[in-house]
Amino acid sequence: MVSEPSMAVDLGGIKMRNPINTASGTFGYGWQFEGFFDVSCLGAITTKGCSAEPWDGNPAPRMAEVTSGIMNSVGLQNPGIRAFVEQDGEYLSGLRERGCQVICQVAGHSIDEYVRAVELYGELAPFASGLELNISCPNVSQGGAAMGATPKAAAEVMRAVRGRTNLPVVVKMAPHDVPEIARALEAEGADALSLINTIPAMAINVHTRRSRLSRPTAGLSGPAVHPIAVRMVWEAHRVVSIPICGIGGVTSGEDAAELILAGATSVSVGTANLVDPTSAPRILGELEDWVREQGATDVNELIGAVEC
Amino acid sequence: MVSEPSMAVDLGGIKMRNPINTASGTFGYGWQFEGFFDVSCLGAITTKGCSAEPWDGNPAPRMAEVTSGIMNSVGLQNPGIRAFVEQDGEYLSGLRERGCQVICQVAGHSIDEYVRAVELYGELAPFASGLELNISCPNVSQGGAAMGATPKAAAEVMRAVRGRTNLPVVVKMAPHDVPEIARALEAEGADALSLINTIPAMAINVHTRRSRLSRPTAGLSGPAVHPIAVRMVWEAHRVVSIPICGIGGVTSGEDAAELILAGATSVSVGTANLVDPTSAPRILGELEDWVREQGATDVNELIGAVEC
Amino acid sequence: MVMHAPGLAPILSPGQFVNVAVPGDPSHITRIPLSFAGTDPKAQTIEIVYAVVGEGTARLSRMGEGDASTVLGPCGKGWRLDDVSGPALLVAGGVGAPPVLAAARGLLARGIPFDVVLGAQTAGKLWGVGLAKSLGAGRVVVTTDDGTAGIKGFTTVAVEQMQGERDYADVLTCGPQPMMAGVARLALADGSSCQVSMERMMTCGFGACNTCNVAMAAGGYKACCTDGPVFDAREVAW
Amino acid sequence: MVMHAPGLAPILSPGQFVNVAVPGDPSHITRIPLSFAGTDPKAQTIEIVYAVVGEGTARLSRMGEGDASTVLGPCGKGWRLDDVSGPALLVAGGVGAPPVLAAARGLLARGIPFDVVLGAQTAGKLWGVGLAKSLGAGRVVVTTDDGTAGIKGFTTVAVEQMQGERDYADVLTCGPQPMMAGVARLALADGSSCQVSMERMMTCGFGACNTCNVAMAAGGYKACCTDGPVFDAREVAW
Ligand SMILES: Cc1cc2nc3c(=O)[nH]c(=O)nc-3n(C[C@H](O)[C@H](O)[C@H](O)COP(=O)(O)OP(=O)(O)OC[C@H]3O[C@@H](n4cnc5c(N)ncnc54)[C@H](O)[C@@H]3O)c2cc1C
Ligand SMILES: Cc1cc2nc3c(=O)[nH]c(=O)nc-3n(C[C@H](O)[C@H](O)[C@H](O)COP(=O)(O)OP(=O)(O)OC[C@H]3O[C@@H](n4cnc5c(N)ncnc54)[C@H](O)[C@@H]3O)c2cc1C
Ligand SMILES: Cc1cc2nc3c(=O)[nH]c(=O)nc-3n(C[C@H](O)[C@H](O)[C@H](O)COP(=O)(O)O)c2cc1C
Ligand SMILES: Cc1cc2nc3c(=O)[nH]c(=O)nc-3n(C[C@H](O)[C@H](O)[C@H](O)COP(=O)(O)O)c2cc1C
Ligand code: FES
Ligand code: FES
Repeated sequence: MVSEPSMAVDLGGIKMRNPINTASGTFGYGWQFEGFFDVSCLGAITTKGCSAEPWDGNPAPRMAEVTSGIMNSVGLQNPGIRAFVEQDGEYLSGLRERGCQVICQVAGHSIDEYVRAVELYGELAPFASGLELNISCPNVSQGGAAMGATPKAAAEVMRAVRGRTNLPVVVKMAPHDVPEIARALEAEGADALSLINTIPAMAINVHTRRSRLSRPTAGLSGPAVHPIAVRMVWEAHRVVSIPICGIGGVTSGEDAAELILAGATSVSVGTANLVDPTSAPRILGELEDWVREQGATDVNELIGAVEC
Repeated sequence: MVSEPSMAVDLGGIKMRNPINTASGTFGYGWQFEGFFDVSCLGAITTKGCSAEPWDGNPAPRMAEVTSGIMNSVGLQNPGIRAFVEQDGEYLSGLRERGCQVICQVAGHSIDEYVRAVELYGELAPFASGLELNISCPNVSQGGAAMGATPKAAAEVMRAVRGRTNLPVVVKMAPHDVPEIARALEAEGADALSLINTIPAMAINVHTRRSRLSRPTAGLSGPAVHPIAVRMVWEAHRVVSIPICGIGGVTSGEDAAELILAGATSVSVGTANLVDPTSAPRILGELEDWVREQGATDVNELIGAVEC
Repeated sequence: MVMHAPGLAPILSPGQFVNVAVPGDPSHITRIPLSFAGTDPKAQTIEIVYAVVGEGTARLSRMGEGDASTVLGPCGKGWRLDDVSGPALLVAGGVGAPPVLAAARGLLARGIPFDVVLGAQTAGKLWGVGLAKSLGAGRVVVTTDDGTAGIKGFTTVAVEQMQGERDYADVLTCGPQPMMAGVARLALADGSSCQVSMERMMTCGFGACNTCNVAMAAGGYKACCTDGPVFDAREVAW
Repeated sequence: MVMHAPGLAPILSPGQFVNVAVPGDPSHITRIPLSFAGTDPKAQTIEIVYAVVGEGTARLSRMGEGDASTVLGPCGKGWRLDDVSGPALLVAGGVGAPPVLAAARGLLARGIPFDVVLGAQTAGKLWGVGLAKSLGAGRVVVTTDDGTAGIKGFTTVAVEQMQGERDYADVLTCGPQPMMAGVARLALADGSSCQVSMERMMTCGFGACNTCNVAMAAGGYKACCTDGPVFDAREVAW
């Protein structure tokens, strides 16, 4: 008999008991899933993006279904960090004690807002194992481009927050110009990268000639984006040495395994949580089976292990 | 009774009897489909990319199926323009006489090769109604980036070929930085744009830990990319005034209608041809039904008619 | 459609909904939120009435006896029937009928008198007239947009007439948003309380994704799936 | 599996294939290329033997009597049986058996003598032994990788033995590429002609996409679906 493989990974200082994380915005603040499974079995959860002040988000409709995916334009609706901590802090502290890491996502419209949010988390959220800087939400800005759309802009945000927290900072990247932006973020001291965020897309109701969402474009996620996500994780892994959290269309252990082989240290389950709330623990189990099947004693042996 | 709507469109000087075109590389050289339907019912066909000299393309396997799409790394295998014209010229001349426009795709590795190819077409291919400059194939270059990956590089290719032909030149764009590259191409005299080419993606066999194709990455096409294509056509349409040929995951008349509403003058059917060779005429029929349903007397009224 | 859902049937309350995965096409990944008209706790079944409007409901309609799937529920907060003093006016448009008749069942159990308005585009799409009567509605008034049954016109026409004839303490409504907006306006103008059951595009159905937002009169949004689908009409920004 | 395909059955020739759409999962868009073991022109049916290796063939295995789909064919160029003078050695590995036995049928019709080698991983995966005999094979030799039936080892072991016992003018083979490479080497060394039926990932099956390339010894590629699937072993870059 082979002994159980070790599944623990280190995402830039966030020590996860296993590689399975949840994608921000698809897992609420965690407790929504406790009725479905014991959330603490996961390596980490990433909470919905919060900003210093509350945000309303976008009008309805915020979701449209497309082939093998969905599009969303939630627009980072959130109650603000203060209210978030009041409502969910106790649950999240407990979750952390149960051994699951808690990554809190930081949202902002401007460098100043990011800095304030990072500081607020530092002040109010002792349960946070790390912060995820969302510089890539396609649904918030006026012009359509996210704060971190260029290497220069991404670097600026990272530089501004780097001095303000001792927590590990993961940066959530947009699905474009991955190598350039990844390098810029590493240079500014990012502890880890997470990618991909949703891909800007458009769905038109051809009868009414209007967007099927309240905004012209919205973010595509789900199985349709998976092969693109695998490519982007691979691109990032080739140019940086900080760890990567792979995200995009993961619905099975094999999908997670692909991201790990492409270079991901951890893998977040996103849209799949919404469709089947027990997806994350199922995927974790399938991933363990695969690690065993590969004859590895430690999942870390498989990170970036694709042969090209 | 309403009279039949007019379906004729003008793609930068290529006068099509209807908006349905075929995507290069997914329709062979046309005659492969004659056994399935009367190809001349289409507005145009775009032939497989050819270069001045023959190219071998990439080793097998060149195709992998992924969720709601396929990935390919054909790598522009082609017999060279001279052999192409010898083999297929007669058929294509006949097709043009039957009222279907013939767009010949130009492939190249360098500006010089593009220029030579454009000149060879001019010399040898009187049946060509226009040329499509493929500056976006993800499967040919060494480094991974296509010839037209930046606005500057794209503009250079366009500038170099512009003086060498009087035929309408359509430029096939990669699925990134669309507004910037579209503007640059228009400025250099492109007659039309076609987008999108396949999206670079990666699929790994998690048992063997190898790419499922002969190269690490390959191009994603099919229904999975459709909402991304609609967004990109819309982005291009907002910044240029030359016509656009919309391409990406079209499998129904509604898919084609979405691209037209987003700003496409014509629509190419791609992967769908390979899965069901009668797709293109079916889509044409469904598109006509939609134009009628919309109460339009001319399909041109609907181009870019999405209300945002 | 009758669905066997052991465990779920006894705990569903009127106005709640279930989120149903319809098998057969993995390229459609989302579930379909559906209300129910009634439950049979003994047989452990749920009765669902739905309209085929797109691909998912079309697939649902092709499911046959014995076909299995998964369902999430109970979802949402149902009608606040304990706040209803009666007499109540229940107004349904289209596929709003099932949750409205589920409310009727609850009022019947509580001994609260009620009338029902059932609207549809056309006679063939009407559902629940007999059921409404059998649940003890004082009056059942029908409207159709095309006049093929009952009053020709929208449900609001019937509501205005009936308000002239009886004093309703409470109005409960479910249907297309413009209809509910009209009914709510009439109800509030008449001094009735008004509960509305809202419909939104939903992804999860259990409060995890923020895609089912309902704009509030006081500003901001609430989640249709967990704060609703039933809201006080005064809360909602129409 | 027996497929009713009016019009197609009478015109299929041995070694050609059909490209089958398997319904039930629109998130898988490609067809499955499948050879056939035999056709019944009267009943207008095609007999297909396949292995479940992935999602598509699994779905195929769940299709029942009366389920319908679409099929493209005839695809490709089959065995060049008119070039076979005999005696011929037919060598099949795994699901290479159906096209090889289709060739046997053709040789029987032409009165050309032949022997057959059928290889499989294990006894349970063997198919066609009885059929090969009934089609008039002089000898039918079986090999399995695990020795559960016939000779333990690859088909090449059997081929070498048989070459020592009989002079084969022609060798026809279909199976995994490494096996065919080995068989082709032995055949050509022995002075036989050798036809190989190649397998490739295919998208269209009718020459439109260039995804099914087979590398040629002379450089460049040919299309497996239209230039093949049967090639002269000397043409192929192994
Ligand atoms: C709480 C709740 C309860 C519901 N109860 C019932 C019920 O009892 N019976 C019933 O027939 N329907 C009910 N619906 C509506 C039902 O969920 C949709 O009709 C269904 O999801 C459509 O799926 P589809 O795949 O067939 O259509 P699609 O192809 O997804 O869409 C077809 C059309 O319907 C619209 N649509 C789809 N889903 C929704 C939605 N959730 N809200 C608003 N518009 C939508 C789309 O915008 C599109 O125009 C309910 C919805 C909610 C939110
Ligand atoms: C001309 C031709 C004739 C064939 N005849 C038969 C036959 O008579 N009986 C039979 O069982 N099979 C036959 N095959 C193989 C059959 O097409 C594949 O097994 C099938 O497509 C696998 O589909 P899937 O969705 O089940 O597997 P997938 O999930 O797509 O793949 C499972 C595994 O099989 C491999 N694979 C899939 N398709 C092919 C292919 N076309 N070539 C090589 N490897 C592939 C994949 O790389 C993967 O490792 C033939 C193939 C060709 C090209
Ligand atoms: C409804 C919804 C809301 C989301 N909200 C956020 C968010 O607040 N912050 C963020 O960085 N990403 C957000 N995302 C993107 C996901 O975190 C993830 O990057 C993306 O969906 C791709 O993964 P998937 O295909 O597994 O869903 C959201 C996605 C969805 C579907
Ligand atoms: C097998 C295959 C071969 C292709 N070859 C070419 C090509 O030679 N030149 C080109 O510009 N695009 C090529 N493409 C891309 C298509 O023309 C098209 O841009 C893309 O597939 C998106 O459209 P679709 O989703 O409808 O297939 C190819 C696509 C496929 C699937
Ligand atoms: S549908 Fe997910 S929060 Fe309501
Ligand atoms: S499968 Fe398309 S050319 Fe062979």
